This record gives sequence, C-alpha cells and structure tokens, in this order.
Amino acid sequence: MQVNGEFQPTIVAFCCNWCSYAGADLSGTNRLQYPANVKIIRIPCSCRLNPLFILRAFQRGADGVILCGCHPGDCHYTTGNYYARRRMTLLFSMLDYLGIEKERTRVEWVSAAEGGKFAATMNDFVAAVTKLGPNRRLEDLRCSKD
Amino acid sequence: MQQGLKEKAIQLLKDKTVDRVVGWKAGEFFYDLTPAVFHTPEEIEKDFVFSVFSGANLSKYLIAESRKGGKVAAFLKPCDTYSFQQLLKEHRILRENVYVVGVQCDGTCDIEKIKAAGCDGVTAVREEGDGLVAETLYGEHRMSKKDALLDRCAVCKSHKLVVYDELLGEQGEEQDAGRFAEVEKLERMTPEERYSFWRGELSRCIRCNACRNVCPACSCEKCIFDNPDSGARNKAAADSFEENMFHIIRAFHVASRCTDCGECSRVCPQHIPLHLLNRKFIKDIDELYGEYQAGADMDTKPPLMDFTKGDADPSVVYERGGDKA
Amino acid sequence: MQRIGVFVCWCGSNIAATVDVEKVSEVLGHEPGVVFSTNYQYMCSQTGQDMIQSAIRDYKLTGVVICSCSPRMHETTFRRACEKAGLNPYLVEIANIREQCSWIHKDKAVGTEKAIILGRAAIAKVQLNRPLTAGESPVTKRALVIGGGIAGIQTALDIADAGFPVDIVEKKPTIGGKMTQLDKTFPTLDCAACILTPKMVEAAQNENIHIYSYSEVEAVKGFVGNFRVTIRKKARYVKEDVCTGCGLCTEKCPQKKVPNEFNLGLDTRRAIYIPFAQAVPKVATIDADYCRMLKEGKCGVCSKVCTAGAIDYKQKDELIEEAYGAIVVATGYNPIKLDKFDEFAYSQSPDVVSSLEFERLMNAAGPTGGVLLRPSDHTHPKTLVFVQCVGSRCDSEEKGKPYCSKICCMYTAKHAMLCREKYPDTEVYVFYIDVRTPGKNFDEFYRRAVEEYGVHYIKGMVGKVVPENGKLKVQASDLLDNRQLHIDADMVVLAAAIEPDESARPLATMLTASMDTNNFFTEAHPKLRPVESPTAGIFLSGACQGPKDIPETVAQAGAAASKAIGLLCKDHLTCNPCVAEPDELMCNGCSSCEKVCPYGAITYADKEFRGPNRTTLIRRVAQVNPAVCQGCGACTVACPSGAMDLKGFSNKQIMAEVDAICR
Amino acid sequence: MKKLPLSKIDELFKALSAGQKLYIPADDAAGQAKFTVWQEGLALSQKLNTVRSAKDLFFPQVENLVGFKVTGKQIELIESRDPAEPFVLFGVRACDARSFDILDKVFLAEPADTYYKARRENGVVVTMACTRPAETCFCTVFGIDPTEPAGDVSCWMDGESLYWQANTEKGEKLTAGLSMLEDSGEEAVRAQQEKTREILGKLPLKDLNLKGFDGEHMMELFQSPKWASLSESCLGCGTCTFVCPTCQCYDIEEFNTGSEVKRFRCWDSCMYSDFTKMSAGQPRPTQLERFRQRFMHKLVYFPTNNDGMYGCVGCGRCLQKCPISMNIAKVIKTLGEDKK
Repeated sequence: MQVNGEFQPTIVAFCCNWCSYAGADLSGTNRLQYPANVKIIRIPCSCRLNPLFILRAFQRGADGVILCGCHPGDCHYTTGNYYARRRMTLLFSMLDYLGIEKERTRVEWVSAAEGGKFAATMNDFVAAVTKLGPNRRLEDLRCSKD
Repeated sequence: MQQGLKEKAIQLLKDKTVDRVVGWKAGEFFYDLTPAVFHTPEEIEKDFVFSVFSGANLSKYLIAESRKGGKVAAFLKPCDTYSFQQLLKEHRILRENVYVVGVQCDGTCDIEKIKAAGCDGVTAVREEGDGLVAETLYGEHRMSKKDALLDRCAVCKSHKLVVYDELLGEQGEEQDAGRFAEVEKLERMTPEERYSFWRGELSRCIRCNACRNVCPACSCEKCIFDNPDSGARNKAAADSFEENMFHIIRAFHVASRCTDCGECSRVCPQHIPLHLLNRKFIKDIDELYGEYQAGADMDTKPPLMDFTKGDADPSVVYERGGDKA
Repeated sequence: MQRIGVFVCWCGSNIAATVDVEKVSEVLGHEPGVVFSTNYQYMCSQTGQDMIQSAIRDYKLTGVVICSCSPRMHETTFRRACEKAGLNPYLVEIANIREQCSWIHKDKAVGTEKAIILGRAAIAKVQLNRPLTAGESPVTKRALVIGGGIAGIQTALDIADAGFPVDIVEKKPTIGGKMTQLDKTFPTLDCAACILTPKMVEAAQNENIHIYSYSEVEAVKGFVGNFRVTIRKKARYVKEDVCTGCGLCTEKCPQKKVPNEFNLGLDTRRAIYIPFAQAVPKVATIDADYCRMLKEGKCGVCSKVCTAGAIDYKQKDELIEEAYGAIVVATGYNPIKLDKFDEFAYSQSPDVVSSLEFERLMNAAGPTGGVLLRPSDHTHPKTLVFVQCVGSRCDSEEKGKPYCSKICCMYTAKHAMLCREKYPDTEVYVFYIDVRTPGKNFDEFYRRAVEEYGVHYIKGMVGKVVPENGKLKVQASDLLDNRQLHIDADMVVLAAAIEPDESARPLATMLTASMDTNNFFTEAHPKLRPVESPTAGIFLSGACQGPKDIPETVAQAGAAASKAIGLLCKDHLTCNPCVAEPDELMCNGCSSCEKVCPYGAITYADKEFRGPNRTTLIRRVAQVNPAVCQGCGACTVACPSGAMDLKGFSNKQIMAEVDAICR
Repeated sequence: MKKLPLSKIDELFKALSAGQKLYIPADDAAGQAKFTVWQEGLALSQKLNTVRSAKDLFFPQVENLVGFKVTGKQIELIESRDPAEPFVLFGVRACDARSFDILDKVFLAEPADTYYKARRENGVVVTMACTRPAETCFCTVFGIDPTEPAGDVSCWMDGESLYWQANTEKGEKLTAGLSMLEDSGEEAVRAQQEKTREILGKLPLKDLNLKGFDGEHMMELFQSPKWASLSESCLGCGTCTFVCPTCQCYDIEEFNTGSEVKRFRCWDSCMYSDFTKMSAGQPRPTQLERFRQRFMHKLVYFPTNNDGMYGCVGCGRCLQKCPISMNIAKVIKTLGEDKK
C-alpha cells in the first residue's frame, strides 16, 4: 500500500493464543510501540497455521507474514509448535526455492512474558519488509490496489 | 519378460488366486499402452503388454480395485511398490484383496523424447543391442536407449521391490543416481534466476490436473482445489498467483508422503518438471530431519507428522536457502 | 442474512485517546451485514452490557463484535452477557483495539485506521461463526493408581480419604516398592520400614482401596472421566482369599536355590515365597519358573503342608475390566544395570556392590541380618570406597544417562555416615563430581558426614577398580589436590543412576501419554502443571516423572491425588466446544490427523456411504472425541483434503480475517 | 498464388505485425510449439503442430466477463471485457482451421457469444499446409485435406519458399499490404501436395471407420457395454479437453478481490467429477458417464445437431497427451467393431 508516496507494507501476524498473543497484549500494556502495519490474527496454536493462510495473505495484498508461537517445549498443547516448526521450515524453503524473497516470511517464538521481544520483533520485521518493497512475486494482480 | 508376466497372469486367473489382473493393455501404436483390468486368460493373451513403455504406475488404481470385491493381481515395478506401500500405510488400499507381483525393471521410455529426437511419424521401435531403432513414416532412426528414458528412470532411486507377494526376476538394490542434481542446480541460482525459471515453467500450466489425478499421494476423496468450501478452489489459473499456489500447495500436501515416483512429470502435457518441487521437499527433509524415503516401510512416521525437540528453526532457511551463487 | 451489532468501547480514555471511536463505529456501521453500531465509555460495565443485551433483542442480532480490550481480558464477560440476552456466546468476536492498537500507537489517525481494519476482520469472522454448545461427558467416580510404591500408596490413600474408590495395580506380589528395600532414610535416619509398613497396612485396610497385587495393566481404552482398563491378574497359584500367610510352605518347599530378588540376589529363597515379613497382601506366591510341580508335575509339598488348602496349581491368569474416571501413574524407578561399567569391576568381584545392594547389606532384615559383611568372604570390610554418579550425568548415551539422579549424593552420605557410626574402625572414601544437597536439612546432613563422622570426600572420579588377592585396588584422581590416589579397598559401592521402570514406555503408549527421551513421563506444563500428563485424566506421581527422593515423591503423590480428586468430584465434564471436526465426506481415513494429535482424540470408524448409482461403499473415516480434543488444530493442517476443521477457528473464518486485513 | 523466399520471412512477419498482433507457432522453453506473439527474432517452429490448439486465440482458457463493486449498500457494474484488437494467426494447420467452423456453430448461433464473436471478427487466420503428418494424424477421416488448408489465407512451405493464397476478403485485405510477396505459379505446391498425399496414404489411422456414429445408432452406442472398459482407467483429468481444438465447455465463476467481485469464465471439462454439478448432485456420477459424454458428444450428439459435422478434427493431440493413452481413435475403433 502507498501512503503519500511512501511504501507502507501490509503485515499479517498470526499469534498463538497462549504465548504470543499474550505477549502482544503485554507489549501493549507496557506501551511498547510497533508499526500499525502489523495486524494480528489470533489462532489457538502455531500448529493451526495452514500454509494456505500464508499464501492467501500474499494473494490478498500482504507484503509479509509472520507466525509467532510459544517457545519450543512450552507449547500449551505440548507439541503444536514442533509441528509448526517443521511445516514452516519446509514451506519457507520451498518459497525461497521458487525465488520468492525469503525475508517476507518469518517465525518467531514469543512467550507471554516477552512483550519487549514481541515489539522488537515486529519493528524489525516491518523494517525488513519495507526494505524489500511491495510483494510482487506472490501477488494476485486482481487484488492489487495500485 | 513380457511372456513371463502373461503366463503368471494367466496362471493366477486360472488357479483362482485372483479374479482380476491390473496390467498394461496394447494400444493403437507400440507405445500407447493403457492401464487396464483383465478378467480372462483370453484377454491377457490378446492384449496384455509389458514393455519399455509400461511406465504407468498402477498402484493408484488399487485404491478402487481393492474395494470392488474379489481379489485383484497387480504388476508393480520397483518404484510402483513404494507408492503401493505408502498407500497401504495410509489405509487407502485393502491389502488382503491385492496380490502383488513384483517385476524388476531397467527403465521405461518416453515416447515424446523419442519423437523429439527427430523420430516424428514413428510407427515402431525395436531394441537393437543397447540402442533403439525407430521406424518412422520417413525412414528409420537410431538412438541410444539412455536418451529415450523417462527423466525419472534416468536417475532411478531404487530397483528394490519393497512389497510383493511374488517376485518375477531379481530383487534389486536402492540406487544413487544423483536424482537431486537438478534441485541443487536450482539452489545454486540467485532468487531472481529461480523466480524467472519457475515462472517460465509454471506459466505453461494449463491446470488439466493430470499431475494431481495421476499422483498416488493425491488420492483425496475430494481435492481442496475442487472443493468450494476449502476457500482454495480454482478451476483454472486465472492469475499467475494461482499457478504458483496450486503447485506449491500440491507439493506441500504430498510432502513427506511423496515417494518420488515421477508420474507427475511423466504425464504433464506441458513438460513442466513438477518432480523438482517434490524432490526439493524430499531433499530438505533428508538434510534437516534425516534420510527418509516414503513408502519404504510400513511403520516410520512421515517427517511432517513427526518432530524432534532439536529440529532446526525455520530461520535455517535464511542461511541454507538458495542464492549460493 | 446476518444481522451484526458492533460495539466500540472507549475504555475511558485508554482507547478513545488514540482512536476516534465515533468514526470507528460510524464506518463499521456501513459494513455489509452490520445493522447496528455504537460506542460507549465502558462496554464492560453493567450499563455497557445492558446496552449490548437490549441491542441483541431490539435488532435481533445474529452476531456481536466488540471493539475493546484484549479478549483475554473480557471475552468471557461479553460472552456471558450475550448469552443472558439469548445469543449463543460463540457468536461474539472481540476486536482488540486497546492492547494491540490504542496503547501502541500515538497518532490518532493511524490508530483509528487500524482499529477499523481490526473491526472489519472481526466482522468478517463473526459472519461465519456458528453457535456452539459445550458438550458434556459423565465421570466414573473411581480412580486407578498404577504402581504400589510409596508414591502409589500415598496417592491412593489421599484419594480414598476423599471418599472415592481407588484401585492399586502392582506388578510385584506385594505393594511397597523400592522403599521396602531401604534401610534408613535421609536426612532423619529413621527406618524406612517403620514409616512405610503402617501405610501399606492402612492401604490394605481402607475399604475404599482395592489392591491388585501381582497384576499388570493390559489395555487402556476410553478417555478422561471414562477410561476402561483391562488388568491382568497373574496366576500366583495360591488362593489369595484363603492363604493365611503363615509361611509354612515357604519353609518346607524343597526348591531352595531361587535367587531372592528382594535382596537383589544376595541370597536365595524358595520357589514358593512371601517377599518379606510385612508384605501386603501377606500371601504366598509360587514362582512358576522354579516350581517343580508346575514344571515337572511332581512334588506338591506346599499343597500338602498348607492346612488352609490355599494352593491351586491350576490357577490361570485372570483378566479384569474396570471403569475409571482418572488414572495416576506411579511406576517408579530402577537402578540401571551396571554391566556396562566394568572399569569398576562390578561383574568381577562380589565385593563391588550397588548402593541398593548396600542398603540390603546394612538392613536388619537383609541377607546378613544387618551386619556389614563382604559378600565374598563374609569378613568385615575395613576400607570402603563409594563412587558417585555411576551412569548419571553421563555423556555416553549407550552407557549411562544424561541427567542427575538426584538422590545419590544424599543416600551415599547416609551410607557413609552409618558405616562410620556402626563400625568406627572403617575408613570411608566418597568420590564425587559435585555434592548436590538442595533440600531441607540436606547440606547440614552432608556436613555432619564430613565433620562429625570423618568421611573422606574426594572430588574426583574413580578410574579403575582391580580385584587383587582379596583386595580391591582403587585407582582414582583427586582433582582438588590434583594427584593420583591408590586405595586398597575391601568394598566398593557404586551409586548407580536411576531410570524409569521398563514398564513405563509400553504403559505410556496405552495411555497416549507423552514421554521424554529418557522415558520419564512428561508433564502437561513443566512449571504450571507438573503433576498432570498432557493427556487429560492422566496424572503423574513419583519418580516416573523424574528422579525424586521420598519427601518429594510423597508431596507429588498428594498433589496428583488432589488433581484426581478435583476431577472425580465432577459429575460431568464440560468440553471446550472449539474442537476439531472432521467432514466424513471429505475424509480419506489416511491417519495423518491421528499421527499429530497429542491427545489421542482421533479414532477411526468404517462407515457406510452412498456411492454413485445407488451403490453403497464402506470408508474408513476419522472420528474426533470432543471430550478429549483440546482444539490445538494440528490435525487441521496435517489433513491434506481439508476434511478436518476447527470449530471457532475454521479455515474459512481465518481466511476471512486475512482477506479483511489485506483488503 | 504468391510466393516469398524463406530468407525474407521475417520481413513478412514484421509487416503482418504492423498495427496488430501476429501470433506464430514458436518453440517454448520445453521445446514444444505454442502460438506466441511475434517479435523481432522469434523463429517459426518446425514442429508439426502446437500443444495447445489455435482455439485459445478465440476462446481463451480464462476470460473476464464483468465486475461488480459494492459500496455501502450500493452495487455497481464494471465493464471488464478485454478490448477486442485485430490480430493475425499464422501457421494454423488444416485440422485447427476446421475447428473454427465447429466452434462457430456453438458460439455464433443466435444468441451469439459476443466475446467470441468479437475475437473472430478481429482475427485473420493464415493456415499452413502439412508436409510431415504424424502417425497420430487422422484429419482425413473427417474429410479434411491437410495439404489444402482452409482459412482467410492458405500457405505452403518448401525448402526455399513460402507460398501464399488468399481465400477470403479478409485474406485479400491482408495480402494487399504485403509488397514483399511476388506472384507465383502453383507447380511447386502441387508437387509438394502429391508427396504429402503419399504419406497420408500410409497413415495408420487413415481408415478409422465412422460408419454408424450417427443419430439413429445413438441409443445403441450409448448403451454399449464397452464404455466400462474404455473408461476404467481414465484419470478424470482435463488434458484431452484442454488440448482439444473443439472442446468448448466453460464454467462461469466469481472471484472476490475484497474490493470488487470479478465474474469470469474459464474452460471446464466434462471429464471432471464436478462438471455441471447441481444442488441435486452430479448428473454423471461416475467416470464412465463422463467419459461417454465426451465422446458421444463429439461423435454422435454434435453431428446429429449439426447436419453431420463431427466434433473432432483428427488433430491427434489427445492421442499424444492423454496420460493413460486412452483417446478418441481407440473409442471409434472399439465401438466401431460392432458396425463392421
């Protein structure tokens, strides 16, 4: 999306309900700033994230997609993030293989106590995606806004 | 070889071991064999063919055939047995209704390669020594069998028959013909090069679904791409995104279940090297989670349905990912 | 047609200061499907809730979106409010415009725009929400405790005291476990038997407790509140209810050469035996591997001498099926086998013993009647060497264990102390890597061993033990003084690492309870749910979850009991309605979902479906047990055909949110 | 008849692409022929025919029909059909040329399909005679002469020259602007046709017998038990349909971009399990019925409704591309056996 001439990436952040979503809340409670480009979608566990959702986001105009879940070993459902870890590793590797900028996708483990880490992660991710510019390689021209 | 198979098929029908036989049926030409179900010794005598053009992997037909009542015999080549066993593992085939005859194979041929080699109007091919002689409307044409092999057979992964009730010919060994070379070549490219390579390939896709419908791993009751409720349904690639989407998700859905049988590339009318997508997943899995061959056994967990606490973090992609140029 | 109401909360100035709430409610009011939109100072207040409730009635709302603080804060509040007004609580969605918007943005324009987008996402989702009702499943008010050691006994007693029937399954002929073999207990040095045996008797006499001794769990079906367990009662060839435990048979049995496992093979017993005097139940058991009657069909002495007529050579294993609401695992531990540690000459010299064997040698009820004698020549050992961490904190996997066995430091201090106390003329050396003494009065205890009892603690490992004409030549290094030591010892005692009982792994599979790589049961949460298994209704007691000493074990046993009691108190379990739901028409029955389910909530059934042209066909399809499913969603992604979906977080709902955010 | 030395063919292409798009068969990355927009340096393919037929140019796989925008509670219509521009389609074989007649019967019959009509009117078809037919060719069975292709302009090519023959007004108009063409006799062409016809005489499928594929045998064919074995190994993919020059079934779908709903049409295949699926279910529940539908349509229903014109042109694409090598030739032979 272009806002007065300068590129504003659209970022979708999938957060697991138990750790990362709470971490996001905490960074709010602590008034830790991160760009409004980031919009959070709450999912029960990182293992709920279907690769379809990531592609869907890119199709609909997202420039970056990030998944946040409990630290490995701390999953509320004990094993969810282990599966998510393998799935995302392989998916990201495949996107890279197809020549899609690998910096557009990321996974971070953020606990409910890591409000600071959540904000820092988002700041960093938004900066990285802004540097890349708009998503062209995985966009659907029918949905493009410019 | 062919005679042996015929005799076996006839014997199995005669002694009532089976009621039906799944094999390859003669076509209009020497090369256009069709998978078929034979019911009588007469049909076998008349139409059963096993040749270098018996490329079709028959295992997927057994999903339906094994449920039709009675017992069915199937002739499976080494690579087909992997698909068969993977389907057993997924409870898609009723094992007790299938009699598997394992047949050894030294590679099947690609008629389109033969034609591309200048044999247009080809009417017959005979093996002479290690070469092939093609008779065409415009005269004879020689070529080495190697150049006629299907891509997948040129880098055959295994001559081992992993499951069978009876074996015709020798049991074989797993092979290492460097089937990942092409993947590595792509990995060495820059992202830009890879992007334009895949755009070029995938933009030829006509979404005929041949790759999906022939794939033994794609045996879903209903594919999400056909299902209006999946949110992913699309009948034709209305946008380059949908070309990418279909092939990424298809590869992901079969990842760690795909045995690398190569049927997808064999049947693609547009010659898109789809197996390079599946092989990328296989290569990553081998490198990140330990060597794994789908269909090689009945009990190991597919890597995508398994984990270890020490698995690599997705960020590993940033270091090890392509762009090694 | 959807009729959605949108309620934007100011949260005083928390939201209103950086988000133009007027504008947000105005813009969202124009979203398709929205029929009512408003904003108010405190939506969570009674007035706010009344506002929502009357809107639900007046506008016949089919869905409610509340733009407010985090759902983690007030989702329940608003769901309850809507339920009171007759709207299904799961038709409510929260747009988090405080924690994730107003509090992290300064610019009002930016905040307002984002709030609108978050609101749209919530509206897009609620369009697809379905009313959900939490299911209920009844609870069988009976508990099963697997393992009859101190952990199992304590758990059973606590549950029984709360008034619930509880069964103990113990694979040995008697309950009591490892503790029965111990001599004294640290740090108080009171005798193990004296504190344990009363508990064993108590368990036996408690009418709420039933003990299945010499029995094992054969199969486990069902789920939390409704387990069905098959127990194999092994044939002991003695009628339990008839045997008086007089012990006459155990004296008359001609087969004397049976190694006595209770004394770890340091002496022998008969083929028919009672493990020890205070065994519970005090009933004889015939060891079928040694009984001549059972093997060769001749002998029969025991039945002749048994006045009660309790002997029954024809007895068979018996399978009992029982229903339970909760299961407590208390399978305990064993010292590892020491055959891989030949540098310590364990297999070469009988005078090299494990700590547990040493317990027996010191025990008044032990093979030597509590007099410390060398197993080889029954002489008093003068020099004893204790080696710590044998197989613990070990980097070679095939040899030992990576973890600290935790109890060795303390019982070795105890052993050393007891030697010096009983036999002041002995020299006692302890070789250690570290001495770990966290725990009440533990370090004091250890210091007494050093300061009052003059035990020689040497930091360093023993390299080699060589039996040489009656002595044990111990080569060791003293890391502090950095010198090599050569000690001629009479006895060497090895503090063997402890490992979970070998029955744990197959049991975990039956229970679909998860285990770590060392075969210890894993807890639902390492910090917050330490006595529950991730599998609902399975609780963990004692060393099966990790190395523990007696007080810790008893504490955890109590905790596990109270968790089980909490469960058994309920008549019904209400299940989280946001669970996985398979579409049988789409399901391939491929088991992908089952493989990733951490709870064993997915099973398969062969179902008949209508095929083409009036045919019917049988297909294997997944079934989710809503009482067991916790709603993580792992299965929904593993499922290639998309047949498995998650209620409340369905594929369509999440994609709708994505679309709304990206549009 | 006019001619042009092959050395000058780029000149011709340049001229043809002036003020309009020129499509010629060129080899793609996989070495197969595809109709491609000509630009400097693009070489004419030597392949006998393209994988995707020429129908794509008049009836593309995906085509926007119209759009809708919803603002608040208002709906507005958005004209989104692609602008019809003139183009030249060069190198069409006789079989594909015939396919246009078949498609016309479907799309130009009243009420005419304006999207197709616009493309037909804007397209000039330049055909190319065959000289090296493949073993899979059987256009002659349908009375097509590959050495005498129809079209607005017919061309022949030998080692040195391209021969050019305008047949229609459109063709004349196109020819008028081509100064590089010089007049020529027909000898070379006739000679070449003779040679090609010899080959045609040797084609393995030249004697496919269509006797009895007509309305009066409809039920008999429809009820033939042979469909079961013919269709048993069909994968239900759309390959035959999508490479076929005469298949014309399409579906109309909508795509919601979030800000606009785009209505488009895309090819559909009667081989697909969901083809013409209705709320009541699938009218052709198994692959047998779907498979039968496709061939009954081409060989019986279509000719019955279009005074004997078959819905197949014998291009042989389905013979080459079917993953399991089942095809119309096998169907004709198997069902035909009963007729002889």
